[in-house]
Amino acid sequence: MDLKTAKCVVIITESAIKSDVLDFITTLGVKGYTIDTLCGRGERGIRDDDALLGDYLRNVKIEVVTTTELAEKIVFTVIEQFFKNYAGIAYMHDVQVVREDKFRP
Amino acid sequence: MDLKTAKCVVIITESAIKSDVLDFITTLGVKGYTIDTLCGRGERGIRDDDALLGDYLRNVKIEVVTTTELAEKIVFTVIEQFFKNYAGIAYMHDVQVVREDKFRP
Amino acid sequence: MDLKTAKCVVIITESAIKSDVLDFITTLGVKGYTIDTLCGRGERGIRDDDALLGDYLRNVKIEVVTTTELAEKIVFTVIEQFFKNYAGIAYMHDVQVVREDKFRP
Amino acid sequence: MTAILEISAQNILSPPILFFILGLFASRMRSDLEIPPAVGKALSYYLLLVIGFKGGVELNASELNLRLLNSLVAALFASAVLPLIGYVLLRVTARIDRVNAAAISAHYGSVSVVTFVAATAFLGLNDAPYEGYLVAMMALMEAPAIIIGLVLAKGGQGRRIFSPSFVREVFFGGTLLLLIGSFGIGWITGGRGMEAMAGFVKVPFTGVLCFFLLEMGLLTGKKLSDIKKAGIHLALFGLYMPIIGGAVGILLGAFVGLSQGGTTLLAVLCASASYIVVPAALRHALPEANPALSMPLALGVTFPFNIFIGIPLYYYATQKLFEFL
Amino acid sequence: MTAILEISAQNILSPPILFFILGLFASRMRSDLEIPPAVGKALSYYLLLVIGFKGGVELNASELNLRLLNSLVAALFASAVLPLIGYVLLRVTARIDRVNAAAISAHYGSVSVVTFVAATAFLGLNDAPYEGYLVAMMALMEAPAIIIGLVLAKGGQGRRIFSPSFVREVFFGGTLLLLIGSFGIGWITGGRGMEAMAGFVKVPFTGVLCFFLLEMGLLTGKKLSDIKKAGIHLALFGLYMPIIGGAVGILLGAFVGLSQGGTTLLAVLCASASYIVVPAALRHALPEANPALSMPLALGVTFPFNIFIGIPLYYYATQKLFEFL
Amino acid sequence: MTAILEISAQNILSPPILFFILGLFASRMRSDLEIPPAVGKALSYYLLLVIGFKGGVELNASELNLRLLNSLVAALFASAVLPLIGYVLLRVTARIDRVNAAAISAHYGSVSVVTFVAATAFLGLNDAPYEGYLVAMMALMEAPAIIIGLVLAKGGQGRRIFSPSFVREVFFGGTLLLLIGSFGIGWITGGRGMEAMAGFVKVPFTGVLCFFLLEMGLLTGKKLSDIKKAGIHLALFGLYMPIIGGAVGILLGAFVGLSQGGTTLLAVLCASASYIVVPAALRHALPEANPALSMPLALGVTFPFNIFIGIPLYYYATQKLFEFL
Ligand SMILES: Nc1ncnc2c1ncn2[C@@H]1O[C@H](COP(=O)(O)O)[C@@H](O)[C@H]1O
Ligand SMILES: Nc1ncnc2c1ncn2[C@@H]1O[C@H](COP(=O)(O)O)[C@@H](O)[C@H]1O
Ligand SMILES: Nc1ncnc2c1ncn2[C@@H]1O[C@H](COP(=O)(O)O)[C@@H](O)[C@H]1O
Ligand code: NA
Ligand code: NA
Ligand code: NA
Repeated sequence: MDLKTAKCVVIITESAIKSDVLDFITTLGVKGYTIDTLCGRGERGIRDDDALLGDYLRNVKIEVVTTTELAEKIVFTVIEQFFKNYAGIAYMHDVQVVREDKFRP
Repeated sequence: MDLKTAKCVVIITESAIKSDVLDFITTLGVKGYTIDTLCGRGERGIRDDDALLGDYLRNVKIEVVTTTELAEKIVFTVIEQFFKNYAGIAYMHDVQVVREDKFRP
Repeated sequence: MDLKTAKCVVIITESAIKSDVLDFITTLGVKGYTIDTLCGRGERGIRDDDALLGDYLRNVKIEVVTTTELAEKIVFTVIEQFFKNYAGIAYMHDVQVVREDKFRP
Repeated sequence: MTAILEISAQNILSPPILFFILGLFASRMRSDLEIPPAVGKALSYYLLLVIGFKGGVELNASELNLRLLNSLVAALFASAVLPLIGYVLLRVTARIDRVNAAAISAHYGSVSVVTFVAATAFLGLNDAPYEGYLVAMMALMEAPAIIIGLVLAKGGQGRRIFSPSFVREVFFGGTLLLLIGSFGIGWITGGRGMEAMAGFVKVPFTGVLCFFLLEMGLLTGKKLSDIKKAGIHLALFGLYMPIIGGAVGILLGAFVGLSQGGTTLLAVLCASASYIVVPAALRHALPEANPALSMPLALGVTFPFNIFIGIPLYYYATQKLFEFL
Repeated sequence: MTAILEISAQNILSPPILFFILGLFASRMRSDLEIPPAVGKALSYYLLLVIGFKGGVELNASELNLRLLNSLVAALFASAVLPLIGYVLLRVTARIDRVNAAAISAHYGSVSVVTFVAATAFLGLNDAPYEGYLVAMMALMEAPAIIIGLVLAKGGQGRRIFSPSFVREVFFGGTLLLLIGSFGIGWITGGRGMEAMAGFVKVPFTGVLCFFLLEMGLLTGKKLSDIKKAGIHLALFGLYMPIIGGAVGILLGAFVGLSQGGTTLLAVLCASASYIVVPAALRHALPEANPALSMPLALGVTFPFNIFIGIPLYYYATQKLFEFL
Repeated sequence: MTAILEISAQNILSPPILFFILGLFASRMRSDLEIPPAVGKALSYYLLLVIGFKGGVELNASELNLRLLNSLVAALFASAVLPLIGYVLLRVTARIDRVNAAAISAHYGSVSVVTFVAATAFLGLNDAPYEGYLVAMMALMEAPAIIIGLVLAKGGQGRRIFSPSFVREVFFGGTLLLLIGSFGIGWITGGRGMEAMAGFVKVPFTGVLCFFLLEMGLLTGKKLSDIKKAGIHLALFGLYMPIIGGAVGILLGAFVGLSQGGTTLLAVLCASASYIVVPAALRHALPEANPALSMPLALGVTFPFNIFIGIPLYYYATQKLFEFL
């Protein structure tokens, strides 16, 4: 067993478009992801509203470990596709994995 | 569009000082952050208490994507300012972003 | 004060084995970790079940900041030990820390 | 004049409204009082279930007639017309751009369930009965408002409005489904159903409402702070639009022959603004609209206005009109 | 024949079952209706507390005799035998591998508390009393099923079954402990305890059950989609296995001399399948088993079958048998 | 002597205490029984609302007089004096450092609401009435304790104590605000308010208290394990300090002329230690103090001591004193 380099993509955006984003990255070839609901602050204000008003008012954080190629594609297209009208950021960083095949699209 | 290097700062500390830390990094120039509540263990014991006793007994994780310069300043000053009397860690790592301007202080 | 390089290990796996994994990494020498409950999707399907059916149906994410040596050991042995019968991934990446001693096993 | 002051005083000095004030106060003092979101959501489901079920049981006990049909049409009509009025007012008085004026006015064509529930509690205090099918009318006052709002925003050009996810959100949203479903279950099971359910839907009702209004006070207090950003013209709209809506509701209620209590409730429905269903639907269907304008208005201005002033006012006005007729 | 249709219709038209249908419908329409998990869990604890406490109070009022002992043994027996029957059927008809056949059959030796509660509500509608210690019997029907399932899966070879964490999970699991504990508290405090607790355990009971069955409908609807992956043979097993279990239960109940209501409940216990306790225990004790097979079966097929058809069917069959005896 | 044993037995065999024991047992067995935190918090808000509201309604029915004023002063006095006694004892017997001795003793000047509620349930069992304004006295017993604790810790030197966030936390904390607010609302709305709210504040009360004490048992069980780290001297302090507090409370109660029930409750207030409000406030105002010392003491030792032994003991002692007077 050996350590291989892969990329971890992080997308933080409005819960309102959670399923849209997941559907979108799935069509790009993503097979695995980890997702969480949290709060934040950015250009579009504080996103930390009471759940009574709706879960869509908070953020989701989606993490995808994958190849560099697919990672770049995700970052670029998600920003283009979603972040004109919706709050959100997307970035990526290097990680080291063992079972490289698991993270191929 | 091109990928630029930035830093992601991670602060994990007691929920009790959540707003103090947020106020503090805001005065340093931070405009955006992402925040979550979670549990952990460290030198000051296990922080995983029942919410009935108060949310302040768990940890918050604050993530800030920003320039290297501001990132270093945050890590150093937060440790100095808060972690003598409160449980907490702070670290940073490289990330690649597209809209570099969004993460300038 | 100076920035030193360390590793951050990330383990994402079934909540069902949360305490087993924590016990296991503790015997490897881990003294501090941060842990959260979240959802995800991978080879073993979508893990996002209603908590009514049991918390064990969701994922935990365990993060450990430590030395490169211990980090590698954690990644290799956790995969070997747990991920034949349980859903899960493990990876690691570089981080910069200040109080290096805090993260030594 | 003393009559309306008395009615108002009696309204304000009831436990639910006092708990709302407590919540408002706590929020303004930046207290850490906070109902856990999961519990808040469950309480709102409780209110929907109860109000729907009760309405259905009452409908079961009464006969279906033409008045019912007329009332339902009146509800649809109100929900479609009010956004048009609101849109024009917003464009003219507050000089809001097309998309945001359309979005805001859609909120006012729709309804606030909690305001409705508070109004039924108020009618209970005054021993004023109302028709069970008011609940069905409430259920109809969502879709027209949203659709008119979207048409106003997108005009002739534009993508098709009825995407599958839009239909799902507007017609099968949790709030609406629970309300209509409970209404149907009340209708089907009638008096026997109520017997089995009374210990849940009647016994703790007022207390749960107090708890919930405490939470609403906390929320309203937070949103109050965001009003300043929205500007004075918008804040004023949040005050006079419910009065216009209330007047429309009273006239419609009298026209279709609702009882005094029923007319008051229709006025409340017309006067209240949605802060849960409509903003959620528009976030998808009209992402260009700025939610930071509409939410503080509907929740921070119009909701407390109706709770403190609107409900007794519409009741009093209805009383006067019915005396006159 | 008309008798059973009448019983069924009366069952389906009761508020709890109608709310279950509402939940199913909402889920199939992909509505965003969703009871917060924390609240769902609290409601299930409420049901456990109530059902345990009531059973204990009733036991307090009745005398302990040999029939009680026989009944408890019958429960243990059923819980151990049913997995054996299920295992053989799964191996033969559905050609499932050893480990998964053992895992699935363990679910069917155990019970579903909610099905039991729904059955007690059904008996209430039909004024059919039952023995308080049925709750104690339910509590005994978990461990044998899991242990037999593990023995079937691991055969002669294999690690020791009784690890400390396994024992803790099976004998001190939250569900079981709350049920038994409340039963004990009811037993100790008796009529005086019930007086103090009636406003909590009786007054809102039916309503809370409705709320909870709404949630169960939402869950069931989601699991229904996963059935296809499991295949037709497995789905059929989910339909005929409860009938076999029900028959076993009725015979055992009559044999040990339970009342008509008690016999119906024992049939329901035998016919129902666990979807909370057993899958959680097996995830640890038998990680090789695939939870994606058993969960949709127990929750998506057998649970609704019992709610809609099984409960009235077992009641009717018991009635016929008792007429005959 | 048999009298106090009888009182104790009756206390322990009541449903609320039995559920507390069940929770303790589950926790020691490392069961996965766990009330969702959101629900636990909502239940504690329910208790605050109910206890405040009831107190207010009762005050509304009684006349305001000098005894009320004296009682309020006595509460303030007790809350300020008890930390002084505790501080000296901790420094002398347990040799705790200045800061931590001050922090711990502040917990004992303040109160545990749940202990108070359990005591009112105990008084209910014994048909012993008490003054409604005991709730107001409880509300006053927080600030003095915290302030004295801070003064003891920081002495002459030191930063100013009354920062805005400190004031907000101590005077507008959620717990206190909900208690006082509900008290006020009960006072204002009186008997009419109680009529509307009885189905919420009275009907399910005992049951909800049981549920909540189950949760408290789970929490207490966890904290028990942390006692060892704190050491034997500290654990002993957690046992004798409530007795000292109880004695102070009984003398004060008799002195200001409270009823027997009221005197018992004042003793309970003095004897109980805060494990929610004070630790939260001190985490900000006195971060140098180690919360791992005070929390296990207040929750793991003093709380169960009062529940099992303290409450019947203070009741019995009060009875004896009143017979004597
Ligand atoms: N500089 C940042 N660092 C970390 N998270 C950010 C940052 N900027 C924005 N976010 C997150 O992204 C969400 C949307 O950002 P925005 O579109 O800028 O409003 C915010 O609510 C935050 O959760
Ligand atoms: N080595 C570590 N890796 C990951 N998280 C840690 C580590 N050490 C501490 N933490 C987190 O930081 C919090 C405070 O740490 P401490 O001040 O060491 O008690 C802990 O509760 C953990 O959530
Ligand atoms: N490529 C991936 N990127 C991020 N998270 C993943 C990925 N693959 C799997 N996971 C996470 O790991 C869990 C278990 O994965 P698996 O064993 O593949 O089912 C999933 O539920 C996800 O939370
Ligand atoms: Na309206
Ligand atoms: Na069974
Ligand atoms: Na005290």
